[in-house]
Amino acid sequence: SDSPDTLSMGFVPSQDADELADTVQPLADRLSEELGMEVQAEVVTNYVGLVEAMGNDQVDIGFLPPLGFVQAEQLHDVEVLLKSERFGDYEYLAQFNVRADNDEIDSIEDLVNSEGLVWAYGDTSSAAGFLFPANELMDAGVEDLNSQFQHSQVGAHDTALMAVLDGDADFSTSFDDARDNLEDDYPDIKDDIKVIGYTQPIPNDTISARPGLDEDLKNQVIEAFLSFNDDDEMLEVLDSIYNWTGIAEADSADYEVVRDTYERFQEDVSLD
Amino acid sequence: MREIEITKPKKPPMYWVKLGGIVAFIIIAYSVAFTNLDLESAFRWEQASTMLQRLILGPFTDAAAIERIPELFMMMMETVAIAYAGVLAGSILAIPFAFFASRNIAKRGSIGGKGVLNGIRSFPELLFAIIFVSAVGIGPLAGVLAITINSVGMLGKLYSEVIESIDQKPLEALRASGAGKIQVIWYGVLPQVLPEFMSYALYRYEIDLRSATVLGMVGAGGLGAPLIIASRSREWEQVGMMLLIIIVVVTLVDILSRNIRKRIV
Amino acid sequence: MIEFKDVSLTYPNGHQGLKNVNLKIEQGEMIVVVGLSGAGKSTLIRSINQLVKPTSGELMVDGKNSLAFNERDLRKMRTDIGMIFQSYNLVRRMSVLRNVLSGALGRTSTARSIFGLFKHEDKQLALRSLDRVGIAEKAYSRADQLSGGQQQRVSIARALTQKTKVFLADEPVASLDPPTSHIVMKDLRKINREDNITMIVNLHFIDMAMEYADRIIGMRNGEVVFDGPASEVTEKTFEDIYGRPIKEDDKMSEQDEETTENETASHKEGDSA
Amino acid sequence: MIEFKDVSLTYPNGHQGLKNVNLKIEQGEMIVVVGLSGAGKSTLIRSINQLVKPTSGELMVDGKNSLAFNERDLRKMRTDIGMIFQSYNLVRRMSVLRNVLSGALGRTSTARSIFGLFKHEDKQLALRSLDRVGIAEKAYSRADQLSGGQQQRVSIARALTQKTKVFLADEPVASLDPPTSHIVMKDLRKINREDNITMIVNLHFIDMAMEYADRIIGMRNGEVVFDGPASEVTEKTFEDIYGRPIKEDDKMSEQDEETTENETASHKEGDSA
Amino acid sequence: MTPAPKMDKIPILPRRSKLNILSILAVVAGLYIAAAYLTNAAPDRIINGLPQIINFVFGNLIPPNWGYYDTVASSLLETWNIALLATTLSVIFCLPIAFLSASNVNPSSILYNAVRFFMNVLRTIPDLVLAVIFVGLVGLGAMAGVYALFFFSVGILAKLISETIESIDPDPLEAIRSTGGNTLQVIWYGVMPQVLPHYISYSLYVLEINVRASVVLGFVGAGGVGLILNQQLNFFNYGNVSLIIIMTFVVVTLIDMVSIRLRERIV
Ligand SMILES: Nc1ncnc2c1ncn2[C@@H]1O[C@H](COP(=O)(O)OP(=O)(O)OP(=O)(O)O)[C@@H](O)[C@H]1O
Ligand SMILES: Nc1ncnc2c1ncn2[C@@H]1O[C@H](COP(=O)(O)OP(=O)(O)OP(=O)(O)O)[C@@H](O)[C@H]1O
Ligand SMILES: [Mg+2]
Ligand SMILES: [Mg+2]
Repeated sequence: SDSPDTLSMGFVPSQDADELADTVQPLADRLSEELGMEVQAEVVTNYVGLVEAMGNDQVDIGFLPPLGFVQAEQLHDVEVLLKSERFGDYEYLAQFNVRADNDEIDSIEDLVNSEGLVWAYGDTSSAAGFLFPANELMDAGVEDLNSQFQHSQVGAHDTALMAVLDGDADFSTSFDDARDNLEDDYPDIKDDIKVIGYTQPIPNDTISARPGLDEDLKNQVIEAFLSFNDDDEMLEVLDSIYNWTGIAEADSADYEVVRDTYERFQEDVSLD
Repeated sequence: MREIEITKPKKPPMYWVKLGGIVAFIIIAYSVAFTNLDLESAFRWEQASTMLQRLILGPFTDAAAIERIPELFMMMMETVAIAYAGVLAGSILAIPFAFFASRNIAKRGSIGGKGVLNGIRSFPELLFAIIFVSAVGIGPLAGVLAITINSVGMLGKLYSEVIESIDQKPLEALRASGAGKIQVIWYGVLPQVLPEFMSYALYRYEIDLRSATVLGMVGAGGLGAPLIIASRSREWEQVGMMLLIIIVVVTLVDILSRNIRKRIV
Repeated sequence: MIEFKDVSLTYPNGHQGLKNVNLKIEQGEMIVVVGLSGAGKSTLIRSINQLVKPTSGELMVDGKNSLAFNERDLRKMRTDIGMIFQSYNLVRRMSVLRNVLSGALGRTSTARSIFGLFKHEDKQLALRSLDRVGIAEKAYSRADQLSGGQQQRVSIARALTQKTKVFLADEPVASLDPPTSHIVMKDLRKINREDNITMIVNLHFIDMAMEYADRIIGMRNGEVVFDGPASEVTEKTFEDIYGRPIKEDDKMSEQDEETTENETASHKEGDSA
Repeated sequence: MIEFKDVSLTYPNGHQGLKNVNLKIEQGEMIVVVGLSGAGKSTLIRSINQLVKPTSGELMVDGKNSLAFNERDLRKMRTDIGMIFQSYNLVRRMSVLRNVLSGALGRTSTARSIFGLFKHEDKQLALRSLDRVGIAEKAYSRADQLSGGQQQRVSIARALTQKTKVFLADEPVASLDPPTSHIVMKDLRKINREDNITMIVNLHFIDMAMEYADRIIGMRNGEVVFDGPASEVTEKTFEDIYGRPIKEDDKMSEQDEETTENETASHKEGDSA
Repeated sequence: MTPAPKMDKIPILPRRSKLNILSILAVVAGLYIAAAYLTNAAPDRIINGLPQIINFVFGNLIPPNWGYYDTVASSLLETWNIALLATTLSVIFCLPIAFLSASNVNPSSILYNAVRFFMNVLRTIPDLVLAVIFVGLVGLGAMAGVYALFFFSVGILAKLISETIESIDPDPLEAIRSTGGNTLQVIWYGVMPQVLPHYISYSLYVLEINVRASVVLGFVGAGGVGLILNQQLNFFNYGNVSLIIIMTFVVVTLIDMVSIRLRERIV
């Protein structure tokens, strides 16, 4: 194991939240103070490059979304150190959205018993947008997602919601509650779109370390982050920028549910 | 006065067959396109208008956006530097590629040259970004490299087309005086094409000042990531402000480059 | 020595530019080629340094068939052949001096020429050549800011800078006024005489041809229809070459109104027969 | 009627192309402009249809100052002025016939011209003009496949197709052989006589100038140094215009080796004085 | 021989323009060094990264997963159809704009600058933002994709073609102006024949860009190859990605070949 002179961090802003952070600087500055070493931190809009960079020892710490972490662990033995806390939870939910005036669909049951509905979601690689809802549906009795629904992958949670709003899709799946994002453009959205159900909880974003990072350094990093929990000033920063209320230690086992879900769909992501 | 009749030259024997083939292909291509696509659309101006208003008027009225101007401007300057380093390297590297891909210079070898350029362009920008991040880590350098190679692909093609369409007569004169290949290029081709090269390079620079995807992807800093994140979270005032800043900078660059060009050409 | 052995040339569009040309040109001759517009004068001259490549026959240069030359030999041969172009062929965006200096490229190494490091004597020669054709003061102008005749003179200066054994000139004085024309033609002949340089010139002016040529070659429709010393040339010769009486043409200028139509027709026949 | 009132022209690079030119040209005159290369002949001719715009003075066309014309008036005026260019100015990629037909654009509606629907009589006229200059059989060739002289003739045919009141010709026969030159000059004079069309021609050939012109204008260094009927022109006139003896020049051709040096120098002075 | 002009050194360029060019070159190079320093572009970092790049290509991209052929083909067809329609429209609409933004054709400097500025603004909007705007405007689907690609392409084409127009040979235009031809006629008979080869190749080039840069289509729910590329990347299926690249290359090469053939005809 080796210890670098500068700690390099990559931050993938959570997609499954209505407020997205576009800077990691405040965190990096404090961390640098605590560790007594230079910390170089950048925001990255896609986790694939970050995961590869961690696998190649180019980046030490990655703020990875749950699915990204699971993949990174599988590919490059990336290790999870910490996870974020939002309003007391270490997990969040995904929701099923339907037009409020749609009387035929009122629960996930109705979806399972339907045929040929158009299902809009952002991205197959999104835990809240696709993987967890898909898992939920299969658990509830859907045999073949591809034949029972017409898939409409539209790039983002908000677009998926708009597809439902416009009648282009019968239902959509997104994080809880993606409608907040659209409220400025569509003030009535909460009246026009109803939520008919939620998935099982999804673990929050991770703070992970590249394989082979010096153990002492890792421990220092963990301690430094945990110390933010006792620092009111820092808690305020975490809340206002990242919507975090705290940071907690995490273990690979916390992500078992993501791993299972991912493995269920890993071979079968090429939906037409 | 007597009428003058001149017979038009005869078309080559396969002319009509070829023409028919081409017309048939075009008709098929379009009918496939029209039948395969659902081109229905309903304009919903009221719904989009809130969004457009936020995007266009937002930057001038939204306090949060105005407050961020200095910060966003500094980010833009980062982008300006990254794009500059990338495009300058790319626009120079593209020149040899372009000559190898030009039929009037490289003759048969141009097939290879064109192939290489096509290959570079077929490689998704995203993938270049991923590769460079995994090779040199996140940060501006990966951005510079990604911009460089993407510029080579595009500029190499545009350059080679300029080279293929120059006035051949001066080259003839140089060849007639026994000048070598490189000398012909240096004294006959470059003076003719440099102004166009320059304007394409500047155009590419402009593209890279705006294209956020690659820079956001590799964590290069600059305005790339904020722009993508702001539009993902539908903060149109912020998006509008960023676009406004980009427009101002691009316009400045445009004016500056036009003046430089005037002095050189 | 240059020798055409049964040389023919067909353009890609099927037009036959040269038809079975046989010629023998000794070192140091001063030859003027005359013929109607479109007769193939430019084609003949340009095939000597292979700016257009004959499609059959042999073209011997110093005993070797230049049509079989590879790229390298061809370049070496061209270094020894200077050329003045009918349409000037200048790089319009480059300065006059640089255009003229490009004549010295053949004897300048690639590296030096890339950095513009021409030898001092080459630069001297370039300026002297410009001076010789009377436009030294335009050395730093851009080529496209010159008048037609001035551009033609740049093209001449470029060829002078090349210092060669053979000189091809495609209507070198077409856009020049008579005094300048005479100066240029005399210069060409002087070079021919003093340095024993072969000079092959396309000309449209019969009087000039007669005045400056040792030998005259007449072309018509891609064929050589006359070839002999200038002293043997008579009025009849030109009538043959141009396919119609010369003097009569001049005489007709008094009564042309009635005859132009017919003439035009006959001219056309002469051109395409 | 065209009248130059104290017209001057300075090029953007500071070169003074015309200096206080005063001229009065009546409808139907046949004028030949002569002068050294670079004297400003092209500049004079091109300022009449404002391809270069004089920087001071007044240029009256039919009583109105054309320098004050707006875009529309200018276009209307140009429709009535045909022009033959020194460097042909053909669209190289277009066929000869289309190039010639473009002379008829001024009287063809935009819509018709975009679909190439020229009137039958215009097409006939175009073909006849081509025939007149002897290259009707090249009608469907691309312009850049022609010899230099043939391109010049296309440019003449284009101007003929324009059917105008004024004809400007910038060295229309520079690249032509003598017989063709005479045919073209005679054609120009015929047009001038028959249709009472003003004809302003730049020429380098003194003999041709004398033969075809009613009036001769001599230029030197941007100034008009001679202006009078052809009958008044003497050897001395040309000596004035060219800044040095003409005949002597010709005579010297026997003993040029010794004198060329001085001549070149004096020529240079004449050009740039 | 004529006495040579007395000069010890004969500059090839006049002093003034030499100074001009040298100072501009110095500024360009100086800015480059500054930019390289700011971006931390040390050459050793690039050299150290080379093995990883090679590793990535040979370890991940090779071999391609040929079995994925069907999906890629149908996605490419989707993309192709939308790209074809959008490109056709933009090829038509870019022409008037290109002529307005070429200073040698458009005499009015106000109109010229206005059009150029408007095009600058249009080009500044990233394609993804265009996509979201059009989804809002016309709803999800192919039509939104056509609109987004159309506006994006018009920006590129108008720019490229107006540059070409500004650098054509002015002599033939002069000839047609002198016959009294109006602006449209000058364009049709003087400009178009000269820019036609470029016009064709740029049009096909934009078609190629639209086929490649079709991530947008994913954002308007129109599917396409950009969507599956993203998907496969996010799942680290490099074998599939590599097949997408190969098949894109085939399409790009085909378009390039058509472009070459067409230009051969015209040049
Ligand atoms: N675009 C231009 N910019 C600057 N100077 C020019 C330009 N065009 C011509 N000149 C200069 O103006 C002078 C007159 O040029 P012009 O073309 O009228 O000469 P000319 O009498 O037609 O000569 P020639 O017989 O050689 O064609 C020349 O010295 C020339 O260098
Ligand atoms: N590139 C070409 N392709 C096809 N035909 C050509 C080409 N160049 C010249 N020709 C034709 O070949 C013939 C001879 O042309 P050439 O240029 O040798 O004539 P020339 O004697 O130099 O005439 P001029 O005195 O008009 O310059 C002409 O009929 C011309 O149309
Ligand atoms: Mg010729
Ligand atoms: Mg002139």
